[in-house]
Amino acid sequence: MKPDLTTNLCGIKMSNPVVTASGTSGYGQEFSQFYDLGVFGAFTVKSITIEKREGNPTPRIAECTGGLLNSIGIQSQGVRHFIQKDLPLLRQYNVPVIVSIAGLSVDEYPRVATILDQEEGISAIEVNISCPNLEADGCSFGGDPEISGQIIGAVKSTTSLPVIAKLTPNVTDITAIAKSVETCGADAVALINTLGGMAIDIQTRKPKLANIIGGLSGPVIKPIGIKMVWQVYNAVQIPIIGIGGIMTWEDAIEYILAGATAVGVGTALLQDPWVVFDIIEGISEYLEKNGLNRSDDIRGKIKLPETP
Amino acid sequence: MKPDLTTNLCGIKMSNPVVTASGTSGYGQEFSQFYDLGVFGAFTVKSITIEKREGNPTPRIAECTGGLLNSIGIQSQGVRHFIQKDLPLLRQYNVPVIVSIAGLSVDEYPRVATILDQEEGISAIEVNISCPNLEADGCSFGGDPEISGQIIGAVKSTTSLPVIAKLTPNVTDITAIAKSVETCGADAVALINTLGGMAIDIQTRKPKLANIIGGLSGPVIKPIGIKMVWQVYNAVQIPIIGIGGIMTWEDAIEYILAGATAVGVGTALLQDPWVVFDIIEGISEYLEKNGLNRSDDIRGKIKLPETP
Amino acid sequence: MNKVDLRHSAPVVSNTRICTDHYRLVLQEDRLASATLPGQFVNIRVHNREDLILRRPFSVALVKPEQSLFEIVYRVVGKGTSAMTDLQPDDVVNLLGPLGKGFRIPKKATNCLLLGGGCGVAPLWGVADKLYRTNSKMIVVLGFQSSAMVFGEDKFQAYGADTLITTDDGSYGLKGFVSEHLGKAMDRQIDRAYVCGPTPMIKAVTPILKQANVACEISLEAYMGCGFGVCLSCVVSVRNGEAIEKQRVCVEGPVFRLEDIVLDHET
Amino acid sequence: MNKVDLRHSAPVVSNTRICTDHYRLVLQEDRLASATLPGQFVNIRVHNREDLILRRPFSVALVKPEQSLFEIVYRVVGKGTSAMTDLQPDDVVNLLGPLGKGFRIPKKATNCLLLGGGCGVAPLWGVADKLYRTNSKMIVVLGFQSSAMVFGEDKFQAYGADTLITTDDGSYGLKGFVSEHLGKAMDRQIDRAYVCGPTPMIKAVTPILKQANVACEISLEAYMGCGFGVCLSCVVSVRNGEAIEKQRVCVEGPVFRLEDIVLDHET
Ligand SMILES: Cc1cc2nc3c(=O)[nH]c(=O)nc-3n(C[C@H](O)[C@H](O)[C@H](O)COP(=O)(O)OP(=O)(O)OC[C@H]3O[C@@H](n4cnc5c(N)ncnc54)[C@H](O)[C@@H]3O)c2cc1C
Ligand SMILES: Cc1cc2nc3c(=O)[nH]c(=O)nc-3n(C[C@H](O)[C@H](O)[C@H](O)COP(=O)(O)OP(=O)(O)OC[C@H]3O[C@@H](n4cnc5c(N)ncnc54)[C@H](O)[C@@H]3O)c2cc1C
Ligand SMILES: Cc1cc2nc3c(=O)[nH]c(=O)nc-3n(C[C@H](O)[C@H](O)[C@H](O)COP(=O)(O)O)c2cc1C
Ligand SMILES: Cc1cc2nc3c(=O)[nH]c(=O)nc-3n(C[C@H](O)[C@H](O)[C@H](O)COP(=O)(O)O)c2cc1C
Ligand code: FES
Ligand code: FES
Repeated sequence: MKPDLTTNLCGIKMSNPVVTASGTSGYGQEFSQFYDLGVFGAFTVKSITIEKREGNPTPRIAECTGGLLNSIGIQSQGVRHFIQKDLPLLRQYNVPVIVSIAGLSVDEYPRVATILDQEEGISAIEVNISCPNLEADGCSFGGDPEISGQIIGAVKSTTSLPVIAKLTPNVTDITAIAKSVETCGADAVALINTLGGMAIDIQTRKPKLANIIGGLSGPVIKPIGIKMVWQVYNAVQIPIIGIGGIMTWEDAIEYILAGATAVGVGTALLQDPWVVFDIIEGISEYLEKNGLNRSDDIRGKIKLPETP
Repeated sequence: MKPDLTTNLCGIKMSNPVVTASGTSGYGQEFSQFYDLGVFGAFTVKSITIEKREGNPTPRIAECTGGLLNSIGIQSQGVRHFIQKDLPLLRQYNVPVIVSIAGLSVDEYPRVATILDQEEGISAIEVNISCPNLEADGCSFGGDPEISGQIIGAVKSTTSLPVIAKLTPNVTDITAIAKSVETCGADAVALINTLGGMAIDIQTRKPKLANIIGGLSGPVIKPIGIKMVWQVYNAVQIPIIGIGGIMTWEDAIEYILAGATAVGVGTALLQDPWVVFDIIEGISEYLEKNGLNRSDDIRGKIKLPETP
Repeated sequence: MNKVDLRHSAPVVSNTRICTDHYRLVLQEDRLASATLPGQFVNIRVHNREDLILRRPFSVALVKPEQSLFEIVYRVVGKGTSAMTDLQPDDVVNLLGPLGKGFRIPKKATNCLLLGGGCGVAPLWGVADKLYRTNSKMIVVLGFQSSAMVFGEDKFQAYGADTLITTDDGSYGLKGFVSEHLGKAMDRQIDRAYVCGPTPMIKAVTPILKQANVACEISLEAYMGCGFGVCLSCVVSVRNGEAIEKQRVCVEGPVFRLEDIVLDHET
Repeated sequence: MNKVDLRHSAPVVSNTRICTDHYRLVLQEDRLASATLPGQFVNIRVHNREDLILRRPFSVALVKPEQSLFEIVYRVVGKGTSAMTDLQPDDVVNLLGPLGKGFRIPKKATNCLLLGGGCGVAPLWGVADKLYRTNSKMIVVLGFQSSAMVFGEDKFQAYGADTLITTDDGSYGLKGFVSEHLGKAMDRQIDRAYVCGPTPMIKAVTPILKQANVACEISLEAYMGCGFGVCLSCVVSVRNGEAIEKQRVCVEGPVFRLEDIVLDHET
């Protein structure tokens, strides 16, 4: 019997647990040329700001062993442009749309959320409090449990949509942030965003990114993402979207075992948009082989070593 | 003309900037069978505790793409055993010895340092405040600027030796920690220690490490190390030992460009103890090709992009 | 809606060194050979290696639809291109394509200038191939570092093009940069110009071409995260009417009209 | 002091599949072929791949000092061993060795039991080779999963050993685990026993061997970070007089005396 991949993430009804990670699949236009967006459990758009933003200077991307550094910054056409130009296309597909929002100041977040709340065809709002690239030092709102909670609280008060807090791994204690956003009303958490990183070309002596510092993604960050998902799973009650270095179905299963209800795929989609089919298929086969009907059956179910 | 590789790190006179990273070359006994330890700019021993400690259960090590997870914990024979059995061997070599110390509580650190201060043949004390494996959640003294400063202050007051603070990258703001230990008297900082990470075997559903959580090292952490060294270089006056994913001379140069006075090699020595020769040779050739006499000439000298 | 499948597994037909640091890679793939326009590119996943996260973009140099063949010329500059030199006949290359917008080739005969530098010479083969079929007149000016790096001259000559080679050190053809010897070519009647080469060359020839007031298209390079428009890493500043906006080299380009390009400090 | 150089670049002589999932890799390296004792291991850096950080440890199965050859038998279980199947003659393998302490082989003839399971059978070839030269009597009991996994029987027979094969499913030799058929062998006169195999097998045979009170040495496996003693990742609990202490499989082992081994939940 084929396992049942349907997943309910804080009320979002998804056909499977695999979602796009914000910023790695645009607003759906390009991927919709490749295949039906309905393949995804949910489609998360690139973070949107209240006004149009240019993003960072180029080069904005650099490769490092097993990973990717990016400093795109939030290049956004602004929330109104998104509603007019991008949302209509997304509405055509039978896929829950998660709209990621970003802000330069605490109060920009609820302003964007208020505008989005009016619109049809949005399943949830993901609040990108991590955004490590906006400030040069790589720190962010998301580094402070209180400010994180404040932002989530403010967004919650503007919308009846489920609110997902996207957490940055660049913190001393991820559970403190997760607990704070849970207390302030977050319906789910998504983690991890990119890790602050930097690379220098030793021949030119220039930083490889014009922004000097960027965010690290890809296979290299998986052990860090797995650890944080496991910690957060044990610290809060709300569901988790596990993100960070998922390139294969094996990685997705690892995140589910660590406690994720859904999994977000980022860098892997830049490498190959069609990888989503393999990941979904692989999850299904793994469950089937192990005689399981739903991924819920293994969520967080790692076998802990007996203590001597 | 051959460049001059001699390096002065807070009074430690080193023949070159390449040192061992604590925990990846034991106490010198094994490497001394391979070659003269004098090849290193300094030899940093595995962290030592006041009493004998067993370390964590096995498996203690697991590979992940481009990196290594370890949860050795601090397996140590205790400081007195070190002084009796290991230090005499190290004294035979013409190499500055940096003794790394660790503690389970704040006051264990000065107790170890007091005992070491009596001994001949120690060039500096490195205070491992990071030690991400001792507590299950991966957090550590080193996550708190105040406690970090306290430990360093306490160690300083017991010894006239230079004191190096070894920082953990698992923090929201590495510059806050670096500034705090500088204020409390640290003569240098070493960074980064391992990043908290975890991996799960999806077939057995067991964590790959018996300790569940471990520390990530190797190539994967280099972009994070480079970023933190660059940030700390711009935040404090004391010199930096740059550590994290240095496998080749190119990596070493990248750290020096980011602001490191010396560089620490860890995981690479587990792969190949002889790699130190290639790294030193490569640094020398790079300087020579670029018409430079000393690595100081490029320390922190990255070419920043012009702002538009 | 018809969906596009950009994925291809193309067997290697040959992979040969054509001059210092440059290789010509001939691949077999029917759809790509038929559908790719000059100036479009493919994005190669090198050996499916786990440590090479990004694909590597290469302009298609020439297509031979009848034989289902297409080729690229690559210069060995780093990890990815070094590994590509190992490719053997029958190895299969994982690639996405065709990507981006190519050069516009008029249907009727025109007088054309083709300006190429380094590995940027290769994509002009495809341009010459198309122009040849329209009976256009071609003047080709190619710049290389030195005689050891020169390649492709014969290809253009085979299309009946007037071909001029420059080398930085004068070891072959005229000594100096392409821009220094452009004058001669510009004396003739030229309606359209096609440019592909390194950024310094583009910067140097731009003022001359602007002056001459010919319809000119230029292929730009940029660091690419995806190659199909979603990551926004490849943006350049482009004029759109009065406004200057960020456009993606991988989707809106890599070929842009000379008058639209803003060559600021970033490019 | 004489310094030890453990680094070797050993050309591949052959790399052949010997049964399901198992390969025999013959390498050429004079120092290793001469200096390695049965039970010692080498630590292989697979293809110098950047994503494979750790070396992979393999027991040396047999040495042929006269031809400067030594060989290992490896089972394909993961990334590293899968990649090793690509090794071709004349490829060069980067390895460290000989590492660890091997089996103690008495100078005089004795009655010996050799107990092997899975790829743990191979290192016993080296033991048999040495014992043969002392004119010792050998009884060999080997356990495999099924007939498709059986290998090496002929090797022991060539040394004149009495060889008994068991398979878990009975598809070859006796049905069942090694431990179930050990009784027969134990009826004979046995002075020493050499054991190499998977942990479950070791756990199963240990009580029987303890009972029999023979001098017994067992080769253990552990996850290894370095293979030469510095990382402390490979430790096991070992009796040292009254005390139980952590010892390193890579330096104090991999061969331990039966009476010293503490088979707790960790091993
Ligand atoms: C549209 C386009 C067409 C191109 N056509 C050709 C061609 O026909 N022949 C050719 O030899 N080269 C071409 N290039 C450049 C080519 O992509 C790079 O030289 C190549 O990616 C370098 O890879 P590497 O692994 O050897 O170098 P590395 O430096 O190891 O590469 C690291 C990363 O940087 C990127 N990168 C490095 N250099 C460049 C560059 N100059 N432009 C863009 N990305 C770069 C790579 O994509 C890679 O992800 C083209 C680039 C673009 C954007
Ligand atoms: C002293 C010693 C001798 C050995 N001798 C042999 C031999 O003769 N033949 C043989 O087939 N195998 C032997 N092994 C086991 C062999 O090292 C592993 O099967 C191999 O490393 C697996 O590598 P992989 O990349 O294919 O698997 P992966 O699972 O991808 O390996 C991941 C990591 O785990 C480690 N690892 C995985 N399995 C084991 C294991 N069972 N023991 C130790 N480390 C492991 C590897 O070193 C590697 O770093 C020996 C192990 C030790 C410690
Ligand atoms: C090019 C790029 C752009 C990104 N943009 C965003 C963004 O706009 N908002 C956001 O929340 N995360 C953004 N991310 C982070 C990803 O959503 C994801 O959290 C991270 O890349 C880790 O997942 P991965 O390893 O699968 O890529 C971006 C990542 C990349 C690589
Ligand atoms: C096996 C192992 C053991 C380590 N033990 C210690 C230790 O005892 N004390 C310490 O300060 N750091 C310890 N470290 C951290 C290293 O010193 C170093 O900071 C880290 O590994 C990053 O460098 P690398 O990427 O070059 O390995 C250990 C690292 C490894 C891999
Ligand atoms: S390369 Fe990703 S948008 Fe152009
Ligand atoms: S493997 Fe490193 S100490 Fe044994």
